[in-house]
Amino acid sequence: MHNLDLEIRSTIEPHVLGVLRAMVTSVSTQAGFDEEAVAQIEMAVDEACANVVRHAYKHLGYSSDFAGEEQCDAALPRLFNPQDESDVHLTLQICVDEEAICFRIIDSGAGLESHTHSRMGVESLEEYIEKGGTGGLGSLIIRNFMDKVEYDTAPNGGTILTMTKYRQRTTASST
Amino acid sequence: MHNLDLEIRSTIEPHVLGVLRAMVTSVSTQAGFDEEAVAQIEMAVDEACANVVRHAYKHLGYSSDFAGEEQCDAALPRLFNPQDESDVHLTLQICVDEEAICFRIIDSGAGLESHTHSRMGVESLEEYIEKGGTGGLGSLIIRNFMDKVEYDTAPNGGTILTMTKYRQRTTASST
Amino acid sequence: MKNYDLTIHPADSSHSFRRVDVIGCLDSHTVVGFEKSLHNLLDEGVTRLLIDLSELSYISSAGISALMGLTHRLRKNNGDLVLLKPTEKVHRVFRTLGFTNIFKIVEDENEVEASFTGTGSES
Amino acid sequence: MKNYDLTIHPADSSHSFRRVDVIGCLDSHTVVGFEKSLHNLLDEGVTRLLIDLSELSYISSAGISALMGLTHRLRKNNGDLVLLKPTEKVHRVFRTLGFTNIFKIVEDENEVEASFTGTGSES
Ligand SMILES: Nc1ncnc2c1ncn2[C@@H]1O[C@H](COP(=O)(O)OP(=O)(O)O)[C@@H](O)[C@H]1O
Ligand SMILES: Nc1ncnc2c1ncn2[C@@H]1O[C@H](COP(=O)(O)OP(=O)(O)O)[C@@H](O)[C@H]1O
Repeated sequence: MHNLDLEIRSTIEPHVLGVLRAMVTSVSTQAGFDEEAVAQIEMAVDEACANVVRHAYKHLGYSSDFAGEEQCDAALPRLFNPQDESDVHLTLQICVDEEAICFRIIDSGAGLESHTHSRMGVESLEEYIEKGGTGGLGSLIIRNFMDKVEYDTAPNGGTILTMTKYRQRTTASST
Repeated sequence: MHNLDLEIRSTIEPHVLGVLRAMVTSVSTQAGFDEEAVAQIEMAVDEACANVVRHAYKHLGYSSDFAGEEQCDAALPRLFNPQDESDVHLTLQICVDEEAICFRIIDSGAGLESHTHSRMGVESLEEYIEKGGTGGLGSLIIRNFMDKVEYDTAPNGGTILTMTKYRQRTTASST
Repeated sequence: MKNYDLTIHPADSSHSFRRVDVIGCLDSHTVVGFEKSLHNLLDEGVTRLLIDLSELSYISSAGISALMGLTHRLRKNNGDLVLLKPTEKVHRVFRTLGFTNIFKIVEDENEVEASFTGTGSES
Repeated sequence: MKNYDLTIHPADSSHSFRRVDVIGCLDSHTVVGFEKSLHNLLDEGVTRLLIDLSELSYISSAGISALMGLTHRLRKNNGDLVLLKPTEKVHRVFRTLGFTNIFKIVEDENEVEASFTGTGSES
């Protein structure tokens, strides 16, 4: 595949994670990445999108973590409802070119706490286990499976996560 | 699945059709449509998107019909290139609610010729065969497989195709 | 998960038809290469063509129109096109749209030879 | 193409462990129901748990953390968690991240009984 740019904007809904995975898998495969790389890309992007669904809008009460599905949905803003111009959504941008595939995951949520900004999640499997094996694995997966990872704060205070996987380079490998 | 709204904007690239099908199949399945309905939705949306790729920007020279892939791509504008703010792309909106799944396919292309506007493609398989079996089948498929289909002209002159499939109603069935 | 692939089997004197397998998706993009390859084959003089659809996971109107074009051209030359074992998904599309009355579809490989009724004969 | 399904097999006196099959995707969404169901099972007194992963097509960090939580809780009660035949895709994730050193993974159903080494015994 030659160049392809895609942008997906979606409401915050837990089911969207499966939909985005289907899309990301299809783009990466058509971009020519092999099965193992595609699985790594799928997982890294899923972790990033899950973080938006779970963490970014917690302060507004939208989180699959502490709301039953029904309660949660009742209050969800719609993307295409002109009466509802709130900015609660997830944007995923995908760029494919000759060298790499690049993903940008954007939310307009609460943003990262300043200490997580410089050092997201856990640094290693050992740290993950030491801390009881409960959190921070998502960031570790993102850093392990992608070649370049960058967190930024959006002008509106939300989070922008940019991650790139190059065509040639290999990251964490199972062999 | 409860309510979900998605919007996908993409550059005009033939490979995007497969990516959009993967996404549409995943959304429709998660929305609870059965296998046959999902296949019909996949096909109807694919036909609409293929029409954008093939017809909408023909006047600008972007068409998988008459350009070799390389020539075609060389000139393609990028979605995320700030230097390239031309409006050559495809937008697919997806809305899921309790009653239906609704798709809106939007381009900013040349628009439909006025005579096709009122009567797209062929009316029946018989007409398709009479005309030599070459064109118009896409519109027939869209009308057969979706419950409600509407073509509009966008303010910028492009085409807006809105199509809906209801959860209960059955359209063309194979039995 | 290959998106599209076409295998053209070499001519085989044990049967009267030429066989190709099409794998993956036949959409308005991949159909371009598909049509080119198959019309080249017809240019070589093939009049009886068998297309194995058992691994075709998707077909769009462009793919159906390509099969229509091949059917027309082959029948004009007293040959024919036979489609072998389409997947349930593709078969259902043919059925729903009425193409089962137009295309010759065979489920059993042993019935392929008998299903070619035209007079054209080649390997 | 079901997205997620969990089958909890009834207790069976012919072996010392309880078996569940998880099908589809274990992501940060579906993991919520998965954790609830399995911790309920542990509340009932199950200390040896076999999870069949042969039809698990995807696992995210949330799914892995859920398996970690079950492992901790079971081992604390002298029981254990055994994972049966993960798909190559899921197995590769475990391997790449180092979880093959933590989870007990068994490829052969006949070796499941022997792989439970704790003292807890129940059906
Ligand atoms: N988009 C986001 N918006 C706000 N906070 C975030 C976002 N992404 C990650 N975080 C924060 O970073 C932390 C680490 O994330 P992660 O490594 O995925 O582990 P986990 O989600 O299991 O806590 C989260 O707990 C959350 O506080
Ligand atoms: N988005 C669009 N922009 C411009 N023209 C379009 C668009 N969609 C469809 N058309 C026109 O409508 C005609 C009928 O389309 P269709 O039924 O899909 O058949 P086909 O694409 O095989 O011609 C096309 O030939 C084209 O001229």
